[in-house]
Order: sequence, then C-alpha cells, then structure tokens
Amino acid sequence: MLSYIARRLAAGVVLLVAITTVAFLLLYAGGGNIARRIVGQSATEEVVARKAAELGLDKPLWEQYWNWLTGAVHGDFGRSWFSGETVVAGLTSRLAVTLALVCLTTLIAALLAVVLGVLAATRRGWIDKVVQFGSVLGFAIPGFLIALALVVVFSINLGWFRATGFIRPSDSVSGWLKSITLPVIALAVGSIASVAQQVRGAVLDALSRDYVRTLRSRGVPSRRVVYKHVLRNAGGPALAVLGVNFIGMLGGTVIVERMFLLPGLGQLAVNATTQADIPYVMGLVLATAVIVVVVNLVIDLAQAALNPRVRLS
Amino acid sequence: MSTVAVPAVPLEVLAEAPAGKVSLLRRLLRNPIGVTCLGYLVLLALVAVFGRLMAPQDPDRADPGNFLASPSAEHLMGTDSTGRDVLSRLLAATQISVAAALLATVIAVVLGVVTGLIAGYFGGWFDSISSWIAGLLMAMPGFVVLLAARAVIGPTVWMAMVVFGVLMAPGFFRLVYAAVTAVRNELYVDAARVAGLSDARIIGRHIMSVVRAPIIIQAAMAAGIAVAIQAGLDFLGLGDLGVASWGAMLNDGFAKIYNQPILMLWPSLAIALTCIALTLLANALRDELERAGAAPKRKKKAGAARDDGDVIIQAADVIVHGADAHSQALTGEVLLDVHHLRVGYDQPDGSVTEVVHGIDLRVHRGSIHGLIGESGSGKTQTAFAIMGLLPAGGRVLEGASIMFAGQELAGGSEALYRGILGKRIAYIPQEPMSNLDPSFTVGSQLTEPMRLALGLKRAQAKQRALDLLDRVGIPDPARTFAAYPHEISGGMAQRVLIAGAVSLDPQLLIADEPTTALDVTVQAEVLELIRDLQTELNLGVLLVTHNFGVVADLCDQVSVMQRGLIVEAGPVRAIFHDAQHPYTQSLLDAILDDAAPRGPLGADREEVAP
Amino acid sequence: MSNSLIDIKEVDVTYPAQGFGKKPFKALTSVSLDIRPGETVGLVGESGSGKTTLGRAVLGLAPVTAGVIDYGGRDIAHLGRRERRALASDIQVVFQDPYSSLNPSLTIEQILAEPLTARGVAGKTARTRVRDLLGQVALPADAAGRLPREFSGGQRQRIAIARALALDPKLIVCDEPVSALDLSTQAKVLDLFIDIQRRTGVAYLFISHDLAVVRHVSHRVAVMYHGEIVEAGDGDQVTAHPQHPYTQRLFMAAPVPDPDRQAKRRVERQRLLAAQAAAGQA
Amino acid sequence: MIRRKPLAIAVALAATFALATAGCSSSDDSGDSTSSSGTTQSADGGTTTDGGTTTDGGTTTSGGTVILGAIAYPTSLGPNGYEWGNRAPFFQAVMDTLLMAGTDGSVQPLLATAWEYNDDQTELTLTIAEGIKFSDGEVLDAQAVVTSLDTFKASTSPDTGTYMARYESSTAPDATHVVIKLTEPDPAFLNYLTRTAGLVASPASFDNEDLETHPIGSGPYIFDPDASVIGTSYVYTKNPDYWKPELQHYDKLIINVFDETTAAINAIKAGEANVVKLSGNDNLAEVEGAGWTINKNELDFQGLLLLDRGGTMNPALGDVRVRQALNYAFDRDALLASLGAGYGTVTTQVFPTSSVAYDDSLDSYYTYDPEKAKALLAEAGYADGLTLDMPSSTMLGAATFTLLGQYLGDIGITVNWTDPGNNYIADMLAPKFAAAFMALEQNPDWQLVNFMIAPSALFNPFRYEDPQVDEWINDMQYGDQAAQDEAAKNINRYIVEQAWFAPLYRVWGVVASDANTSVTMLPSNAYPNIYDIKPAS
Repeated sequence: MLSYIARRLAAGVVLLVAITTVAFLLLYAGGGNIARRIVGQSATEEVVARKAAELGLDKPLWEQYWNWLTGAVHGDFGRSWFSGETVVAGLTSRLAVTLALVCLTTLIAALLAVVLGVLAATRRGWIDKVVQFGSVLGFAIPGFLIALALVVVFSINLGWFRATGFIRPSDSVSGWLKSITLPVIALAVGSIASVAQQVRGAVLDALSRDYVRTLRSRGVPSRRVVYKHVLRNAGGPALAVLGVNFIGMLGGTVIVERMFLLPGLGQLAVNATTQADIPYVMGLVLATAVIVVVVNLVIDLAQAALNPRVRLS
Repeated sequence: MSTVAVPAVPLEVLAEAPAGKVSLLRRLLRNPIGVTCLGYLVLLALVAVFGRLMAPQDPDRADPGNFLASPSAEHLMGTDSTGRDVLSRLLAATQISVAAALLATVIAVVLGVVTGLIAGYFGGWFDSISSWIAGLLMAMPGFVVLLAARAVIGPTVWMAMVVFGVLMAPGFFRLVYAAVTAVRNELYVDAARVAGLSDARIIGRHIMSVVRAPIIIQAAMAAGIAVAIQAGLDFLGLGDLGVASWGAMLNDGFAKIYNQPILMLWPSLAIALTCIALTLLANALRDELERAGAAPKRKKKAGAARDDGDVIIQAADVIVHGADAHSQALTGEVLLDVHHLRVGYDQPDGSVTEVVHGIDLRVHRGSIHGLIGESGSGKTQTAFAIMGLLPAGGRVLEGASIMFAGQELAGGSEALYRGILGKRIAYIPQEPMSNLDPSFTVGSQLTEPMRLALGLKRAQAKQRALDLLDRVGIPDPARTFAAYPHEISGGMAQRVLIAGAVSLDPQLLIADEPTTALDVTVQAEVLELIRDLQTELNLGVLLVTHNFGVVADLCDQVSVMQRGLIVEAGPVRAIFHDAQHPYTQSLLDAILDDAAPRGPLGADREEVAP
Repeated sequence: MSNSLIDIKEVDVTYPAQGFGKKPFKALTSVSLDIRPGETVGLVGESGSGKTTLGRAVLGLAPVTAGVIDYGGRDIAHLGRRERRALASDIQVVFQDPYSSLNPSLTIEQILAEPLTARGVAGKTARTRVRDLLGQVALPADAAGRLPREFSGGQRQRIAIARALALDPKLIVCDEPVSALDLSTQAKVLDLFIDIQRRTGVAYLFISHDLAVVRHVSHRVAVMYHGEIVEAGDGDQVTAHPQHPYTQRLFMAAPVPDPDRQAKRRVERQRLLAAQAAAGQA
Repeated sequence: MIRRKPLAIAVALAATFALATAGCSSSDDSGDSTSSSGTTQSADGGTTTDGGTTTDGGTTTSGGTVILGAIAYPTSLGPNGYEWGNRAPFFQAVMDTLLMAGTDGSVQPLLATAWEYNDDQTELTLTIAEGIKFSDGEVLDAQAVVTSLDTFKASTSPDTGTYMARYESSTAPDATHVVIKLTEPDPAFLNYLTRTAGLVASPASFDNEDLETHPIGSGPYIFDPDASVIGTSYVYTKNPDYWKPELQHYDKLIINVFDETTAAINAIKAGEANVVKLSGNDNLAEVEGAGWTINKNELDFQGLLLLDRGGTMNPALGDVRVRQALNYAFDRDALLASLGAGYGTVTTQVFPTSSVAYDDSLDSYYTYDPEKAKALLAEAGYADGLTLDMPSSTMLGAATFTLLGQYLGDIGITVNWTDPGNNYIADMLAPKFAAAFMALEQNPDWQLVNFMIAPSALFNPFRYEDPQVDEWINDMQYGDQAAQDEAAKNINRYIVEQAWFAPLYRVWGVVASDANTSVTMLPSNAYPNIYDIKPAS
C-alpha cells in the first residue's frame, strides 16, 4: 500500500517535470515581447530593454529554464512579472478560493447526485426523466448564463447573496457563505445532473446483479440493499466521474470567477497566460498538475477501499 | 469466468456489443428523441453548408446607423452592435462553429482511435508510451494549455480547435483502449485469428465494429463540448472575433447584455440546442445499444427462440402420475401450494408478455420437488414468482394463488414477504460468484441477514456463521468468513450460499440450478450437502434444474415444464420409467449417459441414434 | 506414430507473470497426445485442468514454452503470425460459447465468408460456398443475411461449425461445443459433428467436461487433471472402466439419470472415496 | 415581465428562459427605476459588517468605508510598477506626491509647498513641508525625496522613460529643500511631479523584501497586504497620523478590480461599491437607472495613427491626399454612436479640450465625404484603390475593426488585418504596420508632443520628421509661455491639415458614483484623485 503510494508519487514527479518543461517551452514560444507588455504602451524602448534585463529575459532559454528549475526545487518560484507578488503567496490565496469553490461544488454535487441518481434508478418515472433531462440541460447551458441569471435574481433583485467579491471564512463565515453560494450553485448545476446520470447508470447496473436478488431472498429490505450494497458497488464509477469533474473544474471555474469577481485560480490562469507571466504560469501549471496527481491517487485509493477486487499495483 | 473489475458504464455498452450500423440507424430513426436530434443536426449541417447563401443580407456588412436594432421585418432577429443583420450572421456563423467543432472532434477521434487501437491490440512499448502520453495530456490543465497555445499560434479558431482536439484525444484513446483490450480476448477474435485473418483485417472488421458505436457516442459528446469550449473562449474574449462564429456573436451580445439582451438569445439558442441535440443523440444511441444488447441476453436466460420450430403449446391437460410406494412414504404437510400461476412482463406499449401460463405445483415438507425443463421453459420465473423477486416489470398475474403454509403470497408486497423471505423461504442461486456481493466479505454477507432477521448480536451472528460454514464443509471457516468473494473458489462460494440459505432456519428451500455452474466432482459433493441438510432440517425443497441426473439423485416429485406450462408431473420413478408426454419422452431420449460409447476409430459400426 | 495427423509431444504452456513479483502460471506440463486423420479424440477434465489450454496451444493461441506440436512433419508450436495464418485451412476451431464466438455486428454470410475472402476467394464463389456450408449444418439458406442475435444457441453453434468447415480443415478443435446448449439441442449438434466427420473425414480434438458427451463422440479419450494427462485410451475403456483414481472419481461423480441406479452409484462413490482416502491417493 | 418572474423561471433553469429573464429584468429596469430602491436598500442595508474585502455600504458622511472599482491594477506596488492613469488610486492612497493635480488643471502644492525654476529652466528647487513622517516612522525630508526620485529614475516603471527622460540628478542641500537638475528644459516636469514621478516612499522600504506588495508612504491610508488579494482587491486603512487630515475622508478604502464589465454593472446594481470606473459606456443608462451619478472627462481620442507619413513602408501614406482621404472616409457620428454608445465628441484633432492649442473648429475639419475621399485617392493616383496592412486585436473589440474596414473598403482601400495577439503595441512600435487603430491619452501639450508627434516620440515609430514641426517643438521647449502656446496651436492646426492622424472621436471616461459619494473629476487623469472622492453631504 505505502509502496504503491510512493510509486505513484514518483511517477507523478516525472509527470510534473515533463509538464513543466512542455509548458515552459510553449510559453516562451508564444511569449512575444513580454517586457514590452509588462511596461505598457507608453514606456520607452530603453525601459523595455531594462525590464528584459531585470527579468533575465535576455538570457538563453535553457539558462532561464535551469534557473526556474533550481529555484523551484528549493521552493522559490519567483515573483509575478505583472503584479510583483510572490508566486507562492499568490497561488496560495487563489487556491484557497478555487479549492473552496471546487470542493464545495463537488461535495454538493456528490450528495445531491447520489440521492437523485438513486431515486432515478429505483423509482424511475418522473424523477428519472427530470434527472435525464436536467443532465442534458446542465451540460448544454453555458455557465455564464446560469451565473448571470442567479445574480440578477438572487443578488440584484432579492439581495440575498453577494453579486461580486469574496469574503474569507476567517473574516466572516456568514459573509463567506454569502459570497460563495451563488458561484457554487452556478458551478454545481452543470455537474449535479451529469454525476446523477452516472450514479443512475451505475445503480441500475448494480441493481441488475444477481447478488441483489440473493440478498433480498435472505430478508434484507430492498432499501438497505440499495443504500448499502448497490451504492457501494456503484460508488466506483461515480467516484471516477467526480474525479474527472473535479479536475475539469480547476480551470473551468474561470467564467464563474469572472462573473462573481472571485480571486481564484481560473481568473489568475487567464490573466497570467495571456500576459505570459511565466513565473506565475509555471507555478500554476505545477500546482494544478500536483492537484491532478493527488486527486487521481486519492480516487484510486478510494476505489480500492470501496472495491476489494481493485488491486493496487 | 470473472467479469471482474471492469470499470463500469461505457464498457457496459460495448460488452453488449452493438448490432450492425444500418439497423442501429434504423432503430434510432424509430426513437422519437433520436430522430428529432438527427433532424436538427441535419438541418444544422445544411445551414453550415449553405448558410451564407441563405443569408438574406451580407452577414459582414455593418450599418453603424442602425446598430442594436430590435427584431423587425427587415431584420428578423435585429442587428448587432455594428448594425449587422443578426439572422444573416447566425446563418454564416453556423458554418464556422460547426466546422470548428468538427475539426476538434475529428482530430480527437483520429488521434485517439488510431493510437488506442494499436496500443490496445498489440500492447508492448507503444502501449506503454501512448498510455503515458495520454496520462500526461489528461494531467495537463487543459484550459491553461489552450491559452498558452493561443499565445503561441495566435487567436485563430482553427488552431485552438486543433489543440483542443489533441486534448480530447486521450478520452478516445482510453475508450478504445479499454474496448480493444476487452474485445481482444473475445472468442470471435480468436476465431478470426484461427480463420487466418491478418491483424489489420481483424482490427478493421472485428474490433472496429465493436468500438464504433461507443466512439460515435463519445464523438457526439465531444462535438458538444467543442462547441461549448469554443463559445467559452470567445466569451472570455480569447477567441477569434474576426470571424463570424456563435462564440463571437455571444461575446458581442454579452457586451451589450444590458442594452439589447435579445442579442445573446440567438447564439445561446444555437449553442444550447446543438449541445442538447448532440447529448440527447448520444443518449439515444446509448439507449438503443443497451436495448439491442439486452435482447439477446434475455434470450439467453429466458430462451425465447428455440431450435425446434414454432410449436404452439396449448394449455393442454397435464399428465399427472399417481403416487407410488416411494412417494407415499413421504407424507409431510403441504408447505407450498401454487395454483394457476401466471407470470407476465409489462411491455412499454402497455401489453403484457406472459412467460408462465398457469401452472399448479405442490411442495411437501420433507420432500424435494424437481422442476425440470429446458432454458426458457419458465422454471426460473416460477421460482422468482414464488419468492416475489421477479425482475423489474415482471409480476404475478391475476387469478394465481401461491399458498405458503396457509398464507397467500400471490402479488404480495415487499412488506408481506418481509417475515417470509430468508426466515421461512430460502433461496440457493445458480451462479455462485455473481450472487455474492463482491464488495463485502463473506462473513458480513452471512451475518447481515441473521442480525436483521434474528436480532443476533455481532458475536453471536459470527459464531453462528462460523458453525454454518463448518457445517457446509468449508475446511477453514474463519478464513473463509474473512475472505472476499473473489478470494474463494466457485465450489466454496456455492457452499457459502447454501450456508446463507439455511442460516435462518427456513422451511422451504428454493434451489435454482444449484450445481449447474460447478464441476462434476464438486457437484456431487454439493448435491450430497443439499440432501443431508434437507433431511436434517426436514426441509421442503423446490429444485429447479435441467439435469436429469440431478433430478434422479435428489428428487421425490418431478414436474416437467415446457414453454411456461407443466406438461407432466408425478413421482420421480414414474417420470423416468413411464413418461407419457412426448416432450418428456424426447428429453429422456436425448440423454447420452446410457448411449453406447463410440468405440475406436475404424471399428466402423453404426452409431446409436439418440 | 507415423500415421498421426498431429502429434503433441511433451508440451509445456506457461503464461507470463501478470505484473511484478508474481509467478508465471504453468498451465500445461509435459502433455503428449496424438490425433489420427478422421479421428475424434475426447479430452475430459474439470475447470482449470488445462484442457482448453491444450486446445489453444494447438490453435497457436497459447504460448508453448517447451515441447513440439508436430503437424505434417513440422513443428507448428512456434510459428510466426504469417505462417500461422497459412495453417488456417488445416486447423479450425469451434468454441464453447455460441454467444461470444460470433461477432454480433456481422451477418452470417459475412462471418462465414470471412475465412474464404481472407484466402482470396472471390465474392461470388464465397457466396456459393456459404450457401453450401449452411446446407451442411442444416440451416436455411436465408440465414445468410441475418445477424447472430436472431438465432438460438444451437443454431449459432451450427454457424460456428459451418465457419470451421469453410476451409475444409483436417482438424477441428472443439472446445466444449455443446455444454452451453439444452439437452435436446446438444444431442442434435453432437450428431451433426459425427455426421460431418463421416462425410469429410475431419479429425476432432473434442474438449468437454462431460464424460457422457465425450464418450458419445470420441474414438479415444484422454483425461486431464492439473495440467497433465492422467489417463488416455479407447473411449469405452476410459469412460467405462477408468484406471486412474481421478478418472474413477470423475466417473462416479456424474449422476445417473435413474433414481434407483443413482442411489447405487451414490453408495459406490462413497465407497470409492473412502477407499481412495485410505490409500492416500490424490 | 415583471420582477417576480425571474425567480420562478430561473428556478426552472431553462436556458433560454433564464436568458430572457436576464434580459427582461435589465431592459425593464430603465422603465422600472423603482427597482433601484431595492438596489439602494441592499446598499445601505449593509447588514454585512464583515471585515475583509467586503463592503458595508459606506453610507456615513465621514469615516466608514469607501469601495472603489478599478479596471486595471499595477504590475507592482513598488517603483517598478509605478503607473498613473487608471492605476493612480492604488499609489495615491499610500503615498503622497510632491505636487498635486488640481481639478481645474492647475498644479497645487502637496509635499512640496513651493517650487521655483532657475532662468534657463534646468534647475527646479522644491520646498518640502516639515514634520511629516512615513507610516513606518521614518522622517520624510529632502533626502527621502531625493532617494525616491533616484529610485524611480532607475526603475523599470513604464513612466520612467518619459517622465525622467530629462532628469539628471537631484540634491538635498538641507532638510527642506530639494534641487532637481534637468538636462534640458521640460515644460511638463511639474505635471510629472503630480504623478508617478512625484511619489515619495519611505527610503527604508526600498530595501524591503516585500516592496513589490507592501508600499510604505506618508499617504492618507496604509496598505493592508494581509486583507488584500493582489490583482483583485486592495485594502487600505486610515493613516491615524496623517499630516493633512482634510484630505482623508474615510476610515477604510477598498479598491476592487473589475475584469468584466458585467461584473462591474452587477456590483453597481447590487450596491457593492461606491465609486466605479467604467471600462466602456455601453451601460450608462443602466448605471443611472440604479441611482448613480455619471462623472466624466474626455481624455482619450480614438482613431487611426497614420504612422508611415514618410511612405517608407507604404508609399501611398506618404501622400498627404491619401491621408486626407482616410480622414474623409469615416462617418464619425455613426462610429461614435455605434462603438462609443454615443458618449463622446467626434473630432479630427489630437489635442485635448483642456489645451490652449485646442480649436473646436478642428473637431470637424474633415467631414464624412466618401466621394471626396475617392476623388483625393484618384488624384493621388490610387483610383483603383490600394491595400493597407493594419493590426487588429480582440482586446479592442471586434466591432471596431469591422466598421473601420468597411468604411475604408467603401472608398476603395482594402485592409489586410493581422492579429498580432499579445504583440499589438510591440508590433506597432517595431514598426510593422504603416497605420494602426489606437486609443491614445491626450496629455498636456508638451507631453502630448513628446508622446506622439516629436521625431523621438514613442508613437512616431517611423521617426518621421518635418522641419516646420521641429521648429515649433523647439519653441515649445525653450520659449516663454506665449511662445509655447503659439507653437502648440500651430502644431495642432498643421498636423490636422497634413492629416498625420485620422482621429475619430474623444470618448467619455466615466467614473460612476453612488448617491452617498461625490466625485470630482480631473481633466488630465482617468481616475480622480482619491482626495476628491468624498461622502456626499
């Protein structure tokens, strides 16, 4: 078990090096005149040159990469070229927002999806149709439309929640809830239904298994069979979908972050990448890749825990 | 043997491999949702091809004097922020958006499918490398890659879609890879190999035909995602606003959302409808595939089609043999009295398909009643009906009576059966492996009903379970108790199931082909066990089987079933020695055990006709 | 033997280890068997005995790690893909499961024509041959245009047999070809096998777990146990008067379809088990 | 169609309906201005008195919190990131400038209470106010000013190249006097001292590791790095020891960055800000409908920069008739209405209304006259049209390029648009294009000339020179006030006639303020002085 985790993490490190290298090369290839963009339209050429020298942009590419790599190994990811803050501090504060957003959304999506999916699979009928239809709609409606509708109704007209801005939970829990509720709903709408659809399929599949009948033949009530046996067996596929959704949301929160003015990772990603804020993008790529590796590992471990047949090797 | 650890849904689809393309399309056309979506997509394709020609006005011609106009006779959908006719633009934009989505999808499909086929079929180093690259691509934050790529190659919608196609390719790779590794070992692929087909031909013919449908489904989803991503990029202002596309229109509309909100409606509708159509189409395809896949499966179990023509069986008189000396010796009370049992399945069109057409059956305490018949004769349906455990859609039809120890069970609810299942009627299934929940230990599955039904404490239940495991002849009860189902053999698993069946001291045991899945030597031991338990606990047993040897070994009474009817019933010796019904006779004739051996090659004597 | 069609000599099959730190799995140990032209050799054994592996080794689908499979004077155990393909017209197969051995998305004609067109037989000739094959297995000619799922298990097995016959092979490996079928269907299919053998002189390696079935079709019978052949000989000899303790147990375990004889058999079996246990035989 | 409906429908979550409701509730709001009462309610309801990056209404007449909305944020809060314009409040809150821009366009004292040039205008002596301390306790004296000036000169701030171009050195003869030496006269230098050049930070802070994210000055507010999120939300608290408390109006100042116009409008409607700079004027009606006040100035002109006046890259542009034809090609009123939502003034000159050189007859020197344009082109030998390579950018909005291309197409000029992505400006200045669309700031005269007209000007990448103009530029630099004014007027008229540019219109720069806040705009900066943002009395 431990050696499995160690091996997975080692493979993850190789992956990280590969990803960062690719990202670095891509960024430089597309960076254009970064120094000019940092100092803006009104700066003189001399200032541009000075900026380039300050950032080491005049050095050969391999040297820049080496410098980044040695810094990164020592935990120094440099400072943003466009905002001056250290990449570590900046990412930490953004990650706190985005992870809160994504984790809450995943949690809510998981809970609701399980309930809806199980109901849809066991009751069929209208609730099944609602889940099916909802998953299609949730998939098809652009996220910003949902976000906009939520803002117009709940924040501008009803004033229940905040339309913009993020309040840290350390400052005020109720404020935090007010600032994060609408974004979470906007994000969750898309995934609840699709995960519920997956749960439904997995539950239907598990329900058709022979052991369900055998358990019932021993007098185990069908509700208990569903919630204990079927759900556990359906849990694997559902977890996999949740994992994919989680990873997808890491970058996909950008639209919601923009609409609600949340200082999250997605917004940072768009700004940093379009500006070619290389230290930031590298940090960002690294951070997301680490999260992806960890989430995948956690999902695999959870699946192994749920399903004894999955062998970790 | 093991269908173990197959990762769920998509494989489920391909395991029930699809029928031909033609018939799938035809079936899709009969599906109202499918045909609606297809219709929309065909329309979309037409607009994509001819949109510019259909446009009432020049889609690029701006009119700064008449911008943000509301819909009017001249501009049916109004004008945009530079006064261009929105309808014309929408028609023209369709071309770009559809082409862009197609580009991404085609790239993803080609890349993913080709590599997936090669990696899955041949394995080896290509497998390792491509799997690693797929993992790498999947771990890349896709959005960041898209943005970075945009920075490198500029904001053209085509390059963005190429990159996005590459990013989506691992999805197809994994799908195809999983499908191919699953199909690679299918018997028909072996057969093709033995038939002398080249690898290219096997891939093209046999593997592709299986992965084709899942690919189409995934491609429909992928196209939808590509449409959405393209719109998302444009929405963020990261797209190519120079060309007319839905995303560019959306961007324009969003900027003017407070001035002319209707501007957003048209591209949103186009995007949403297209995504919905693609998703629903994928769903409809999947549904059709599942339906197609389910059909033969049902046949396999219920066996609707037969070799021997279409003989229609009338509810003729049942040939009932009188009691003989042996059966008279068994005079236990009547435990189960089934009268005129009919089982039917509700069909989507409201009709009912009847699979058991009114049978009578009696099981006495302390005796074993064999229900024998070929597949599809309705014997298993009868057993399920008695236990109230018919699959979804199935029910006991009006007029039937299932009296169990004086209680009417026919059509009973789950509540009615609550005190009966397990405690008074127990069940031994056919397939030992699939009847144990793979996720729980043997012990927990044994003790759960005991604790629920008998209210035993954990320790008591465990002790009882260990005793039972010992009783059914499991050498190391403690180890088996702690094991997961996949860790024990089929014979052991069947013993565990028998232990579970008798764990609540039932009066009636319903055993559905309890030894069919077992090896002969194991079968003999399990039959021995059932007989011993039956005598020991004075059980009434309803034994469902197709094997006359098993009947001869265990049964006191026999009912012969054919096509949902009992055609002949009586004491076991009467059936074997004095069969009256032609069907029973034909079955007995087919038994090979008494046929003479063929003898060595060249002996050249007549074979004994069966 | 000089007149054998195929001569399996001391063959081992070992499957490579699945993953690190696991042992390779040895499925066959020093198995020898020969089949003469036009002969049926029955191979009996329980699950895991290696009988299917032996069939697959003959077909080139299992990794032979030692020994020789002599066919027509050369070893066919270690052929390349291309050479193996050339053997297709000599050695064919009928699998157990009539559901998974036919590609569900191809029509019967496509399935049957496949081995033919793979050898370059023209479409028209192939179609005629398909009709002929369907006739040989007693299926109507209109079956050609239909899909496998429209047929019952017995019919599918007939189709599989027709496919095996398409190239006029010398040997057909029959891997439990009737064990998934109903009793009455089983008898008919077995008779078809025998009938075809009489007409074409094809040899069978007939694999089954069912002693009765094997006895019915086989000229000679071999019994497999734990990857080895423990007993071989003429059909009636092996099936009626088994010598090896395992074969004896196997013989006794199969219930006789007669209540009174089976009651006797039961007693005999108990006696045999007790005797074997006393003698310490495996 | 009324206000309850959105709730019901949005709950149903049907795509098109949700959209339609978003539409109804917004478009109806204009006629439904009572809804703004609901909006205000949520503003001064202010029940969330949460700390952190939030608003709680800021309704009090003095003290309380004010929340500003900005459309850009500095690349750094240290000298390398010093920028004015839209980024001014980020710095102005923490640091005082040496001089202060007055709302009437004048230069006012701040840290420097008096200033004086020597005769040849190359030495400027400033008198620094006494007794001021930085928020870290350091004393603000002449030496601190010198350190700040030198640090800025050496920095990579975008402004340093322009503002400090003629700065040679400075000295502190005593604690209250600073002498600045210029290499040559710079008529705009005092202006620079009201902006980034005049920012004075604690000398000790320049050695701090976190200088880029933690500026320390003597300003009315102190930056709170812990409560702030760089790039999104900047939090400042009142400096309790501020030396000029009459400039301090709030206990807390928060600047939120709105990347998305819609988010800004939503914040305005939900009452989550007090003062918001708008990035565009599409939604002014909406903003007013919410009960907010529109404060405006005209600071930028938008139009084509006809950079290759010498015809080195595209010979056609070397011909004044072609350049004039370009000016006659555009229906400026229609463009302003369509692209600028009608909020602005059409113009054909690049000098701002605040300049002495401004001449309102030059706002309509060229009219929309495609026939004349074609005639001029024909006269220049381009009767069959010509081709022009220009950059385009999604950042500047797609509609602009569509319309420009179309007008030019109408007079026979085919535009080849190239999107250089992130390198729009870099490629323009390289120079890679003969002409380009741009929005440029209309600085005070001397700055403006050095920004886009002089041979060395940044936005004169072809280094085009005209002896006549050079002469006037010389007058501006060395002449007296009257000579300077005269030269500026001449330059303005001359380059309009010579069609160095094809300006289209000046757009309103709008800063919206809620009912509780009053704002006075500056004529020369996009963002008002934070001192001029006050509780409405």
